[in-house]
This record gives sequence, C-alpha cells and structure tokens, in this order.
Amino acid sequence: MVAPPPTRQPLLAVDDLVVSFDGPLGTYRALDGVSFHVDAGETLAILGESGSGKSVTVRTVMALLPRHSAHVERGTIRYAGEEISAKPVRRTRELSATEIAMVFQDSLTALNPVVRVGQQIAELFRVRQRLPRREAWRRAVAGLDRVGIPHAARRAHDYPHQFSGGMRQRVVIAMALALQPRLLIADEPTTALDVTVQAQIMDLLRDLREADGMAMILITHDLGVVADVADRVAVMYAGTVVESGPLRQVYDAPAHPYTRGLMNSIPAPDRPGTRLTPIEGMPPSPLHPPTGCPFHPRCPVARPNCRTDRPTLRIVAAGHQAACHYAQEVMTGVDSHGAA
Amino acid sequence: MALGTPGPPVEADTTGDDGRPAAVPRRPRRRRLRLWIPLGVIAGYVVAGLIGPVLARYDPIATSVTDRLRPPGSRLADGSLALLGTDQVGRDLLPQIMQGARVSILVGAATLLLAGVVGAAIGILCGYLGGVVDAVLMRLADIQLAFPSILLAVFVAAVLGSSVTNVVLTLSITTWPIFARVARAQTLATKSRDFANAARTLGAGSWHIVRHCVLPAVASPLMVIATVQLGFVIVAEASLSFLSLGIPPGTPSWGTTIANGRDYLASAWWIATIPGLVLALFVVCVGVLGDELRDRSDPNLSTR
Amino acid sequence: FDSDSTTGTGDGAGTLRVANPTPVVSLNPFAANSADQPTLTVVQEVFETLVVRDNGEIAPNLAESWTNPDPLTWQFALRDDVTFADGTPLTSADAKASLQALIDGKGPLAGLWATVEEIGTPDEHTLTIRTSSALGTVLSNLTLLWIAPAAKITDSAFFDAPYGTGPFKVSSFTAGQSVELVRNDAYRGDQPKLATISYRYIPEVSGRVTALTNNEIDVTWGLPPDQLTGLRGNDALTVQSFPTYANYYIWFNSSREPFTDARVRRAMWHAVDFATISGSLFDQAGTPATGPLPEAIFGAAAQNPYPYDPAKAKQLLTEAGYPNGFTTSMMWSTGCCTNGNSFADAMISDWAKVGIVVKPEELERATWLDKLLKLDWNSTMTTGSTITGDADFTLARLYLSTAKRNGYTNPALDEILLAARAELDQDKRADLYAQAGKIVWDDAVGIFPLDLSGNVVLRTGVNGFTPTPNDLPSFAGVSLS
Amino acid sequence: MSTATARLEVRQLRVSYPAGGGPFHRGPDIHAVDRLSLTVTPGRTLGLVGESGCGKSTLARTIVGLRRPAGGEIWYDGRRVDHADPATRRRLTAEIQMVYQDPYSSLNPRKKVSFIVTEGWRVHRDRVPRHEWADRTADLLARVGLAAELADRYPHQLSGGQRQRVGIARALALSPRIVVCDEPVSALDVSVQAQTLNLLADLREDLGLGYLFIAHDLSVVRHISDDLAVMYLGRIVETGPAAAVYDNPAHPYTQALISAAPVPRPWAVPPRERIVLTGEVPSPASPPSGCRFRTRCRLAQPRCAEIEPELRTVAGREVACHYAETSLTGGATLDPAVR
Amino acid sequence: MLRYALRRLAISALVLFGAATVVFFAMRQVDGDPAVNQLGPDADPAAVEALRREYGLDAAPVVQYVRFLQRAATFDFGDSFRLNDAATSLVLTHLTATAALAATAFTIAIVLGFALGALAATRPNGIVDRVVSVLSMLTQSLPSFWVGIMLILVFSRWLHLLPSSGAGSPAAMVMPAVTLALPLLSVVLRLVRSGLLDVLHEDYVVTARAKGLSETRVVGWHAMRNMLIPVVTVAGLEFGSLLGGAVIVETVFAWPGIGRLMTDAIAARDYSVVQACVITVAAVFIVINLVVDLLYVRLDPRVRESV
Ligand SMILES: Nc1ncnc2c1ncn2[C@@H]1O[C@H](COP(=O)(O)OP(=O)(O)OP(=O)(O)O)[C@@H](O)[C@H]1O
Ligand SMILES: Nc1ncnc2c1ncn2[C@@H]1O[C@H](COP(=O)(O)OP(=O)(O)OP(=O)(O)O)[C@@H](O)[C@H]1O
Ligand SMILES: [Mg+2]
Ligand SMILES: [Mg+2]
Repeated sequence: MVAPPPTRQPLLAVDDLVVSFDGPLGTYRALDGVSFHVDAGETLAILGESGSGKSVTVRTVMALLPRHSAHVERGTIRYAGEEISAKPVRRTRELSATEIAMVFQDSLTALNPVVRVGQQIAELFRVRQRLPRREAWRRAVAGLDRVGIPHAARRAHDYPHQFSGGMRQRVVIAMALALQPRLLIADEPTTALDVTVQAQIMDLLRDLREADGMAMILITHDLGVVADVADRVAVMYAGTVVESGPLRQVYDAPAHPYTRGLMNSIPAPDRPGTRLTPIEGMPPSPLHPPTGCPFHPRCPVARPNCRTDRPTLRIVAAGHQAACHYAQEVMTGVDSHGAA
Repeated sequence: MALGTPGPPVEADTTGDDGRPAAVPRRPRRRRLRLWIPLGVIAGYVVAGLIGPVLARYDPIATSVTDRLRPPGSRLADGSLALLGTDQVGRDLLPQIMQGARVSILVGAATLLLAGVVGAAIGILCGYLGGVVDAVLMRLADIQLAFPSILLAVFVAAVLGSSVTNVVLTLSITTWPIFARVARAQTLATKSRDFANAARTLGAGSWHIVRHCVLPAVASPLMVIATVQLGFVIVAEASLSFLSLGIPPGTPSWGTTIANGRDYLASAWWIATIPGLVLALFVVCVGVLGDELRDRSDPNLSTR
Repeated sequence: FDSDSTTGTGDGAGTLRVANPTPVVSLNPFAANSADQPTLTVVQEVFETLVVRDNGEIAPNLAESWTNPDPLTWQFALRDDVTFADGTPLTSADAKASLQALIDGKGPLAGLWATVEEIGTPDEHTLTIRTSSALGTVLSNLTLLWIAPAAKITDSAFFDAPYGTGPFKVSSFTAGQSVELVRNDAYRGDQPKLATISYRYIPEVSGRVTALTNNEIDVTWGLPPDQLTGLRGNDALTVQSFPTYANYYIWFNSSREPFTDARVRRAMWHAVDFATISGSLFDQAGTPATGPLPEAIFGAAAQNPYPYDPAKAKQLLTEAGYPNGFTTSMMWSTGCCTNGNSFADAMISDWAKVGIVVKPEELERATWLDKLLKLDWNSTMTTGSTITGDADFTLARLYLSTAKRNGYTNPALDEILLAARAELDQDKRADLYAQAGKIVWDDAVGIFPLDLSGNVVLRTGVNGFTPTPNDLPSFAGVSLS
Repeated sequence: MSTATARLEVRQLRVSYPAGGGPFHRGPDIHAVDRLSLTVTPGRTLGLVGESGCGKSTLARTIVGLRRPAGGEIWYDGRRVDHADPATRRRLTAEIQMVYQDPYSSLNPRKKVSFIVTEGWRVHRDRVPRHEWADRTADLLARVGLAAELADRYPHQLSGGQRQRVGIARALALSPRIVVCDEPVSALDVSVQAQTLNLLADLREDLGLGYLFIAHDLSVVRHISDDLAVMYLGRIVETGPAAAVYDNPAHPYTQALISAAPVPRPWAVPPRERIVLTGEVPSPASPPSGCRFRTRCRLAQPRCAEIEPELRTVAGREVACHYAETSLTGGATLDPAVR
Repeated sequence: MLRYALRRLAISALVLFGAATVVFFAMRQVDGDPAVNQLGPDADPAAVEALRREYGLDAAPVVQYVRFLQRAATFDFGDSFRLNDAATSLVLTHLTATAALAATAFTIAIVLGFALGALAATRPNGIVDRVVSVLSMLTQSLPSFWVGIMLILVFSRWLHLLPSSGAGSPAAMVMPAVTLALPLLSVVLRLVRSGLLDVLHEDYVVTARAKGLSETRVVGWHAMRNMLIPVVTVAGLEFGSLLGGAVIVETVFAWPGIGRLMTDAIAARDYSVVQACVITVAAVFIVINLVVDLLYVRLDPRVRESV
C-alpha cells in the first residue's frame, strides 16, 4: 500500500477503501481498494473514466454516501493522523466545512433553490460558529465579495436562480471557503461551465489556494485543467487507483496502460484531423468485474498473468506509483506503444 | 371520506443520503419478496373471487334466519360450518366475502380501466395540444373536483338506476381527473424530450410521437396511480354503500357487507370487521405492489 | 361531556336528554310536516288537542264535551280555564284558527277534513264544525288537531319557538338538529317534573346506543330489535316494548300482471314463513299481524291467518297460470322499515323456494315515492302507522279506488269504507271496518306480516314514562331521580 | 441531386423565444439567433463554438425543423425548406438529421435499439420495405461499430459511447446528407469521445456527410472541423477556415475563447497569454447597442457602442469587429483605459 | 399581476358557473318532486301544485335557470324547501361546523403526517418506514364509517373516554376529527416521505451535510422547504374535499356539517339548499386553490418570476 512519506504526516490519507452498493441487480463494489493521500498545501487531481469511483471516493471521505444502499466494507480514512473512519459520522460533520470543505459539480443543484444565497453562507457562521445573525450575514457578504461577486451586499439577498452559472459556482466556492478549511475537495467544479467561465473559476481557486495555503483535491475529466493546477495526479479505473504521481511524470511518462490510453485519446491541437487513438473495449461492468487486473480486457500489453494476478500500487519512480505488472515497460515504451 | 379524494401521488422510492453507510449489506431477495408476496396475495384474492363462489356457492337469496348472527366457526342448522360466521339473515360470510371479492375487485378494476383510459386520453390530449383544448378540459376537471361526489352518485342512481355498472360510472367520473392530471404532466414532460424531438426530426407526426414516445412514458406512472387508486375506489364503493348509493342489494360487495354489518359492530363484530380486514389486506397488498412497480417501472433505476 | 349538570337533582326536575332517531325539521303541525313523527313528538309537549285517545277511547281534553246537533254538525264546549304560555286565554277562535290552518296548510292531514264546510265560534268557548256529509272520524281526527294561538298561527316565525297550552314550550330549535323545551309555568294541569327537555338528532344507531350507555342521553327510541337484546341486560337501562299503531305491509300492484290475480297475491303470502322470520328477526319487536290494521286501532278486527304453506302457494300459482313461478321485483326506500333489508332478504329467499324470483330494489326515498305515486312498481315493502288510531285513517286513505295507491279497485270495499266514514255511531263503524279489513286481507291486496312494537330505552332514574301506541313518546309525566 | 448543390444554407436566420412567458410581465422577445447566415457543405465540417447560451442549440433545432424561424430563410439542395409544404418539408428534412448532446435523454428509454434505429423507416413507410429492416439495421449498427446483438437491448443497458452510436445510427437510417451535431461528445469521457470523433470522421469520408458540429471543447472542434464559426449572443462574430480562425483569431472574443481553453500539456506548447473575460454575459433579451461584445471587450471604443460591426473579410476569414486588424496584431497595444 | 389576477378571476367565475349549471340541471333531472317529497304520498294534487308554484318550479326550466342565476349573483339561493330558513344561512352555519372539524382534522393530519413522513424518510426501508407505510395504507383502506363506529365503540362505549357524538365540546371533536384525518394523514405522510426522499437526494441537501449541519437542520430546514410545494398542492385539494365530503363522518358522529346538510337536501330534493351547497363548496375549492398558488409564490422564489 501507500508508503507514508517518512518526513511529514499527510493531511488526508485514504487507505484500501472498499465501498459497495446495493443495486436492483445485486450488490457491487464501486470502490475496490482505493488508496491515496494529500499533503498540506498540495493539490491532488483525481482523473479517471466516468463511473470509476471518483465521486464515491470523496463522498466516502466526507461521509456523504447514501446510508442505506452504500456500505464501507473496509479501509481507513485519516485526517491529520486522526482515523475519522472509525468514529461516528458526527466527527466527520464536525470537521466538515471547518477542516474539509467540498465543492460540488453542479452549482445550480448544489445550492438550495429556495434560500437566499447570503443566508446559505451565513448559516455556516450562525450554526457552526454561533455568531449573531448580523455578524454572520456581514461575513457572508464578505465571502461573496472575496470570490468576486459584484455588488455582493445586494446580491446576497438574491436566490440562486437569479445568478448565472459562473456566479453560482463562485457562491458554492465562497460557501466552501467560508470557514477557512485546510482541505478543499472540488468534484468537477467546472464541468457545467463554458471555457471562459471555467478559466475564471480555476484562476480563482488557484489564487485562493496560494493565499491560504489550502490543500485541494480536484476531480475533473479535463486533462487541461489538471495540467493547469495540480501538483500530483491520481488516476482511477474501475474503483481503484491505478496510478499516482507528480503531474509531469504521470502526463509525460504514464506507468499504467490506462493512463497512457487516456493521454493518447486527447486530440492533439497541433495535428487536427488525424485519427484519434481511443482505448479499445468497454469499461468493465461493476457487477461482473474482471479477474486479475481490472484493465486487462482492454489492455494492449496484457499478458496471461494479468488475467489472474491483481497488481497493487508499486513505486515506479520517486513519488510515482502504478498498479501494473509491467509498469516499467509501459513507462519507457510510451512512445513506441503510443503510436501502435 | 370524500369519494373524490385524489390518491397520494406517485412517490419515488429512493434512498436518502444520510451519513455513513451501515456495514451490513442488504439482500436483493427482499425486493423480490416485495413483488411476489403482494402478487401472491392478490392472485389469491382473484382465485378466491373466481372459483370461491363456485366451490362454496353463495346465494344472496338463500337466507336462513334461524342461523343469523352466528360467530365464526359456528355449526349451522344444516350441519355446515360457517368459518367466518353468519350475517344478520343467516348467510354464511365466507362465500359472501368471496362473492364480494368478485364484485369489489371488478368494480375497482372496471372503474380504473374506464377512468384510466378516459383520463389518460384527455390528459395526453391536453398535454400534447395545450392551448384552448387544454384550458377547457382541465377546467372541466376542476368543475368535477368541485362537484360533490355524493351528489353525482345520487344523480347517477336516480337517472340510471342503481347497478354495478352505474357505481363504476360514478366512481369513474370522480376518478378520471386524477389520471388526466398525471397523464398531462407526464405528456408535458415527455413531448419535448430529445428523443421525441429526434422522432420529429425523422419526420414523425403527432400520432407517432404520442404512440411511441408519450404513451409508453405515461403508462407506468398511470399504472402506479392505478394501484393506489384501486384501494380508494374499493373504499369509495363501500362508502357509497353506507349511504345506500352503492351496489344494489342482492349483489354483495365488500362494501355492502361492511355497511350492513355496521349496526352489529358491538354485538356481531365479524360481519363488518372480517370483510373490512379482507378489504384492508387487499388494498395494502395492491399498495405495496404499486410501490414496487414504481421502483421497477423506471428503466434508469436498474443502472443508476 | 358527562351528564348535564342539571340532571338528577333529587326533586326529579332537571333536563331530560332525548335522542331522536329522525330529525325534527319543523315544529309547525299545520303544514307539510303535520303527520311527521318527529315533529309530532315535540309538538305534543307544546300544544294540546281538543280530545285525546285514552286506552283506545276518545276522552275530553281542551274540549269538555261535544254533541251532534245534527249528523252534519259537531259542537264542542271548550274549557274556560286554559291559557297559552304567554298568558292569553284559550278561546274558540284559537281552535277555529287552528283547524283552518290545518286545512289551509294543505299538508298530509288536510285530507281528513276535506268535507268541512264551516267552522263556527258561536261564543268564546264553543266551537262548531259543519261538514257537507256525515263524518264519523271527526273525534279521532281531532286527536291530531293541535290548538295554537290564533294571533300567531299565520306567523311562520312563531314556529321557530312555538308555545301553546301544553306542559312545555320551545326555547330553542335548530331545524334538523336539536330542540330545547322548557317547562310552561302557565300549564293548567300538573306541573311537569322536568325543567327542560333537550332533543338531539343522532342518525347512526351505534352512536345513539353508545350515547345512551355512556350517559350522554337519557332516552331514545325506535332502536332495531337486534340492539335491544344487548341493552336488556344493561342494569343502567330500562327497555320498554309496547304495541303500536304501526305495521309492516307488502303491497302488490294489483293493476299489473301477475298481481292482477288475487290467487297470485295469496300465493305470495302462503310462500313465506313469517312466523320463523319474525321470530328470529324481530324478537319482541313485532307480533304476527291478525289483520291489515294493528290490533290497537279502532276498527281493527282479527282475520283468518294465512298459514305458511309452500304447497298451497304452488297450487295457487298453478291455478293462476304460473306453475313455474315468475320474476318480479320488490322496492322499498332506504331506511323505510325496521330491519327492512333483512326482512326483504328473508322473504325473497322464501319466495325463491316456490319459483318466484323477486329482484330487490332499494331506492332513495324520493325516488321510491315518485315511483310509488306513479304506480310504477310491482311490489313494495313499507311500514305505516295509523296515527289517528282510527281505521279510517289507513283504510280509507289507502284502499279506496280513488286513492290509486296500489292498483286495487273494489267497488264493494269503496262502499263499505265510505259508509263507515259517514257513520256517526262508533260501534257500527267498527263493524264496517271489520268487513273492509276482511276484504283487504282476503283479497291479499298486500301482505300484512306483522304489527310492530315500539320500544323506548331509558336510563334507570328516568321514571314515570308511559308509552303510547301512537309511538310518540311523551315526557310530560317523566321525572328524574 | 448533385453533391455540389445538396448543401444547407442558412440566410439571415432569426429565431426568437417569447420572453417572460408569464402574466406578470411580457418583455421583448429574446432573439436567441439573430440574422445569422452559414453554409454546410457535404463532405465538410463546420465547427460552431461560442459561450453557453449564445444560441447554438437554438440554431441547430431550427435547422432540423424543431423550431419555426422568426425570419430569414433555410435552403437545402436549392430549395427553400422553411416554407415548403409539409410533404416536401418532411422529405427534405429527412436528409438533415441531428445528433444530440445527451445520449441518455435522446434515446427513448422504453424502446429497444432496433426500434430506435428503424424509427425513421416506420415514419417514412416508403423508404425501406419491412422485410429488409433486420438486415439494414445490422448494417447500420455495424457501420457505427456496434455488434448486431445490441439491437435487442434497451438504451439503459448500453454504455454512454454505445448510446451515442445508436443516436448516430438513427440519424443515418434515412441517409441524410447533412448532420447537425449538437455537442455530441461533451457528455462522454475522453476515451469514448475519441471513439465517437473517429466514427464521425469515418462516416464523413465514407458517406460524404456534411456536419454542423457544435461543441464547447475547442480542441475537439479544432480536431474535426474544416471551417470554424464563432458565435456570440446570437450572431456569428468570426468564421473561416479552422486553421486560420483557431491558430490566429481575429475577433477579441475568439481570442479570449481560445486563450481560455486549457491545454492538456501546457509545457509542451509555447506559452500563451490567457485573456480572462470579465463582466457578465448580457442577456439576449436586451443585447448591448452596437457591437454585442463591447461590454466585455478589452478593445472596445465609443464607436463600438454606436455602429454594429458587420462580417467582413480580414486575413482570410470573415470577422465582425471594427478593430479586427488591431486585434490580429495583438491588441494589447491599445490602451485599456479607453474602454 | 393585474392580468394574472383578472385571468384567475375569470377562470374561477367560469368554474363556479359551470358547477352551478351542472347542479341546477342535474337536480332537475333526478326523479322525485320536491313538493311531493315535502307533502308525502297523501297530499292533494292541488296542494302539490300550489307548493310547486311557491317553490317557483312551475316555470319552464330555462326561466327557472335564469332566475336562479340572477339571484345567485347576489348570493341569494332562495329558501330551503325542507327547513324553514334561507339556504345561504343554512349553508353558512353548517359550513362553519364542518370547517371547524376539517381544520382540526387537517391540523392532525399535517402535524402527524410531517412527523411520521420525516421519520420514515430519514430511515427509508427501515422498520419505522415499513410500519408507517403499511399503517398509512391501512388507514386509507378502512372505510371511514367503519373506523368511526369502531372509535365510538372503543373510546365511548367501552372506555368511556370520549363523547360519542355532538358538536358541543372540544372532546366531542376528537373522534370525528381523527376519523376524518386518517385518510388525509396517509396521503400527507406519503407525500412528505416521497417528497423528502426526492429532495434528500438533491445535491443541495448533500451540500448542507457537507457544511457540517446537524441532520435535524438538514432535513427540517433545507429539505423540508423544498418539498412543500407538492404537499401544499395536494393538501389544498384534500382540504377542499374535506369540506365538501365529510358526510360519512358527520353522519356517524351526528356532526351538523355541510356534508350532511347537502346529503339530506339531496334526499329531500331541496333544490335551493343543494345548489347553495355545491356553489359554496366550489367557491371554497377555488379560494383554496388561490391560497395554494399564493403559497407557491411564498415557498418558491422561482415561481415568483414564472407565474
Ligand atoms: N448512490 C449510488 N447508488 C448506487 N450506485 C452508485 C451510487 N453512486 C455511485 N454509484 C456507482 O458507483 C460507481 C462509481 O460512481 P462515481 O459517481 O464515483 O463515478 P465517477 O468516477 O465520479 O464518475 P463521473 O466522472 O461520471 O462523475 C458507478 O458505477 C456508480 O454507478
Ligand atoms: N425554450 C426557451 N424559451 C425561452 N428562452 C430560451 C429557450 N431555449 C433557449 N432559450 C434562450 O435562448 C438563448 C440561446 O439558448 P441555446 O440553448 O440555443 O444556447 P446554447 O448556445 O446552445 O447554449 P449551451 O452551450 O448552454 O447549450 C439562451 O439565452 C436561452 O436562455
Ligand atoms: Mg462523479
Ligand atoms: Mg446547447
């Protein structure tokens, strides 16, 4: 498993997380041994195919899974050394917003449509910090101002639907940042926004992170966005982290064939019109996961032992881990295989 | 109880988000049971209604006043055993209830069929066409809702006489707006979905869209509404019987049996209570089935 | 909710809490509701009549005596010591105004006085009634003529809280729901023991019985026989059953096939085992009828019973040309009759045994009435009460050919009935009614299975209640302990 | 019909939505598309990009006949489509098909794939005889790279990429010449997106289809388009060969858009200045006077508020900006204070 | 706003007019003559005729209809045939009695419905949820006359806890209100449960949890506010039908309400009272719908712009 960095304790460490859901067709594992960590002040990007378990992972951390259909079968979650997964949900709630805050994908649905925007932020100060109503409101307005909402004092009285998508996303961010958390989890914060607004939001996040020294977990499909802000990258496939490492290393020398396939699928701006090279095959059905390495049915370098032995995350370079039996080969052969 | 009470609308049985999940996985077996147990019970009712009266013939005019008001399990003068007791004129309750199942379920099913078909047609029409048609027909539904159902029952009974058909008619008239509203809402939601647009782009006319896009989408919520309404309709028939506006004498329904036994609740509780429980069990089963059907009717639920 | 605080205050005064089985919709005894049982029940405590029926005999009341100066004239001497509750004395003008109001009110009782030509008031305390033909029913008709103050009688607001010469006066009245009576201090007779009577309408039987056992009311009546069985064993209650003027009857529409044939009608009668049915369904609530009129009525006479005899019935049917029976229907109105639905079921069951299929038709009263009057029916079941206690009220009202009530026409019967009405000699009248009754019975115009008993259930502690056969429970003599 | 003339032309198209819609107030209509012209030629791809809400979908829907234009003309194959009689219209529009953004909502959840693919033949009874349906369906599915046995599945039993292929197969069933793709890949992940883009490119080569390809992701648009059109608030602000527009944008809005697009490997390409747009997007119900972009434009001058710039040819593309030349040479030289 | 109000008013008037027309002709279509019904079978035909004249029933139906509309416009529905009073005042006093009952029943149903519904929704498929949902189906499936009589037997006759009937004391209100509330309770309960389940799924509820708020606040404040609209809609309609359709409960508990007034009036062919009742009930429906719509605007800011 992840060898904890020897010098300092990670801010958040997730180890061997297994989560399953009851579905109408049976119980299936959405997470199958997820491990990763985030250090203080660091930005970790989680990449991966749709349905690979990115959202489930962070929701598990925040204890936001549906209580009745989801089951954490094993694994530990440590926040600043404290094993919060062994404690009642109440403990995670105490840490929520003050220590770990979360930004959700769709800002329209993440805001309560019938409550004034200012009130939704002020609520945090009133309920969590027991500030008087006025003071809470003042701080809410200040928070809106900070994320660049023009005329914040006036707009705080508006309802979410009166804001544009970009502004709503700012409101959500203001809400997440209100109590100055040490870790911000952003689950696809810009997917619903167009490029120009997306750029604004990413700039905002970067600025805030730099100002406060906040750590961040960023989930996105957009490799460009990741390249823009992340320090490290974790790549998920079929409910497990298949690769993690520093940004440039993962991008330029992916050690897992899935990551490599992902990189190759991107249209290259300098070569328009050429054929793209998608990953062949379909993602595995969570109900009938493949044996051995979950990626083997689609893997161009699979060998017979991939069918039977499940690879675990192994260090392939400094701070760079991959769960592939042939990681070294993949890493070095990226160019020769990439064209194939 | 208001006869026109609209039933509870379709609810989505979804799981709530609430904290850390429990550690014990649930078995999907329970879900199968939720379908099969009520189905089994309902089938039992239908079978009892179909063959029960054949096995233990119920003859509404075969009274035996000397055997009246016998508690369940009594032996009657002719030596037979009245498993569920006898009523106020000495008729065995078991065959009476089985015969009643016939009538009550028939009334329920026929009402829902009539109200469902008419309501769905009107609702789809309104939702699809909108405009004046929608305004006029929906106002009609409003008038219907504002119009006391008792008066309607009296009216139908007086103009057309009292018969099973007319009870069905009365109950259908009070029920159709519910179906119409649901069908309309669903039509509105469906008619401009992308898959309907795609059909339009292919050159499809309104009939094609209604038949292939709207109808299938309308069908399942209507099914669910129907299961909820079935209970209401059967109870409403009983209420009509209480007001002597229901099924005419000589054709026992659960409702008439319950209504007949109401004066005997203190002395001969079984007359009204047993069919009451029989009715309640049926309605509960149909309700559970409806809930389950609703969960299953959503094609997306099985993947997401 | 517990017993009213005024109840049971030692001296027997206090409030008697009464639950009516049917709503009192009007307190006007001169108009549409003049023959309504619930109306009369209250009205009898407030108003008095010139004569009363006491143990079947006519006795003086507001009128001290009467004579017939000629067969067409009745002359009454009124008491001179009577005042209305407001202190004004009762005069013959009041009696005249009351009779006139009844006739002008065109209610169901107006027909009793159809032959009245002139009402005279020769002096303050003498009333004369002149009829166009001799009217032998004047005295019994007068038992339903309530005397109200002439000055008020045309004022419809008066009947919202009427008063008369009776022991009580109305203090409040909510039509269809409740009536409150208070003692009339100006009453000439023995002061009633009760300070007030409060009537309340409770429609459901269970509700009424519960209210009674629960001490929310002191008295109710008209309970179905099955309820009485349970109540008899209750120490806190007294159940009184008594014969009444009411009976059950099933009419056949004699103008319709197959009931045009008296043999068919008799067959219907022979086919039903009334003894068993009434024994189990009615317990003490009814007695087998001896004639078309209950025994307590003036003019009733016992007739030859129709025994239960299916073979005979079959034979009669064969003679009439229906060896395999026939199909017909029987209608009744909802709530018309004690145990009606069960009774109908039982009869239908017996008829089926001789091949007569009778389709039950329970109808809303208004619809039933409509069909009844249009003679649009085959047979009908109902109960009726001869409220005047005089055979004429029922026989002449229903069986004269001109009444057109059941399709039966018989000139011989008409003749007897008209003669009886014109006869002033009460003994002769009784004779004539016995003959008429025999014709109705033997021709089986209808089936008269049983005479109904009334029942009144009182809480122990309600003393001095005497039932009357007209089934209008009167509480003037009641005291509470 | 000759390939050369079977092209789709949109002239001065105007599409509006009734504003407000409620009884409280009834503002002016929203002109979601305003005097817009473009041409789609078989065998070529016209990429269309623009901010969210600028009217791209509205344009697409109007072209395939789902909305009635408020003005302007739509021509196909030399014939006027928007005023044709219903029969002609049905026939003509059958040749203009659409691929929808969301593969989840654009397939009827209660119908099997076989129904969805054959739906066009059910509508146009004369096209394909019934006994050929099975074979032709298998052909079509093969063409879009789906196994024939998928015909018996319901949409929810398919993955996102498979669903999008079914949507494409449906569009192909009536042998269209023009396919309008409204963000066909933005709901798909990179790998599936690559599969779909490849498929669309293959179909274009094999069947000579013409695409109007709408997308947010500029790298995708760049990848597939021959020509590029950039929309802002219901109007086209710049259009021309993809290479020219993408690599050397002339309109300040195009510049902002392209500079904001994240690049997967920023370290592998020369660094670019990122132009971050400030200010709110104006409402299409009350567009600014003059140039619609001026409220957010770093180059805006008083003149921009008075005269609405028309499309004009500048450096091999058409652009609607008074200062296109300045902008092309790196408009930063203009003093931002003059805004 | 004015336009909206005017349109609402026009539609309401239309519905009212429709209901009035239907009831007017329906009543006259039904067998049974009001005059005969008043006077009984023994009345003289001339007397019946006179009474018909007094009721104004001798005129042609169209003439009667026009007269009826003219008078109805001034809230005058004529005098009751059966009870010696003006139809309007009868309807108003009975409506008051029913309204008291309905309001109590409604309060019970809403309070319990919300509490149980929320309890069930926060633990879906748990024991509480199952019990509550079966109970709700059960309460809705038992005919209310059976429930009413059962309550009377248990609480009055056997336990002597409550009065069996009458409209006098608050205690007398308990059983009829409970009987009336039960079917409504099951509707509210299911609505609350399903509404809550729907919104508990929404991202803003998850957001609220992520804000570290207590479960009570998340469910009771964030979620509840968003599921009120469907509940308000249905509850409004149900309240309306409580007002018009409480006959059975009114009969069982001898409650002098409008449902029984109407049923009795129908039975007696008391045209004026029936008409007054129907129009009043329709008007109440319309007012309730209006209130519901106004509530929408208060509950959901998004509606404010779109209405
Ligand atoms: N509430 C739930 N109930 C059942 N299954 C769930 C639930 N939430 C997620 N899953 C399943 O868990 C798996 C992982 O889902 P998750 O949402 O984490 O994917 P993701 O990586 O975030 O995908 P995307 O990029 O599309 O957001 C999927 O197969 C999904 O169907
Ligand atoms: N049905 C409608 N009624 C009223 N206005 C509408 C409607 N549909 C779209 N609009 C408005 O028309 C404008 C253009 O919308 P359209 O959907 O065409 O934008 P788009 O460019 O496709 O945006 P996106 O990139 O988000 O899909 C927007 O301002 C939108 O609010
Ligand atoms: Mg996700
Ligand atoms: Mg769009």
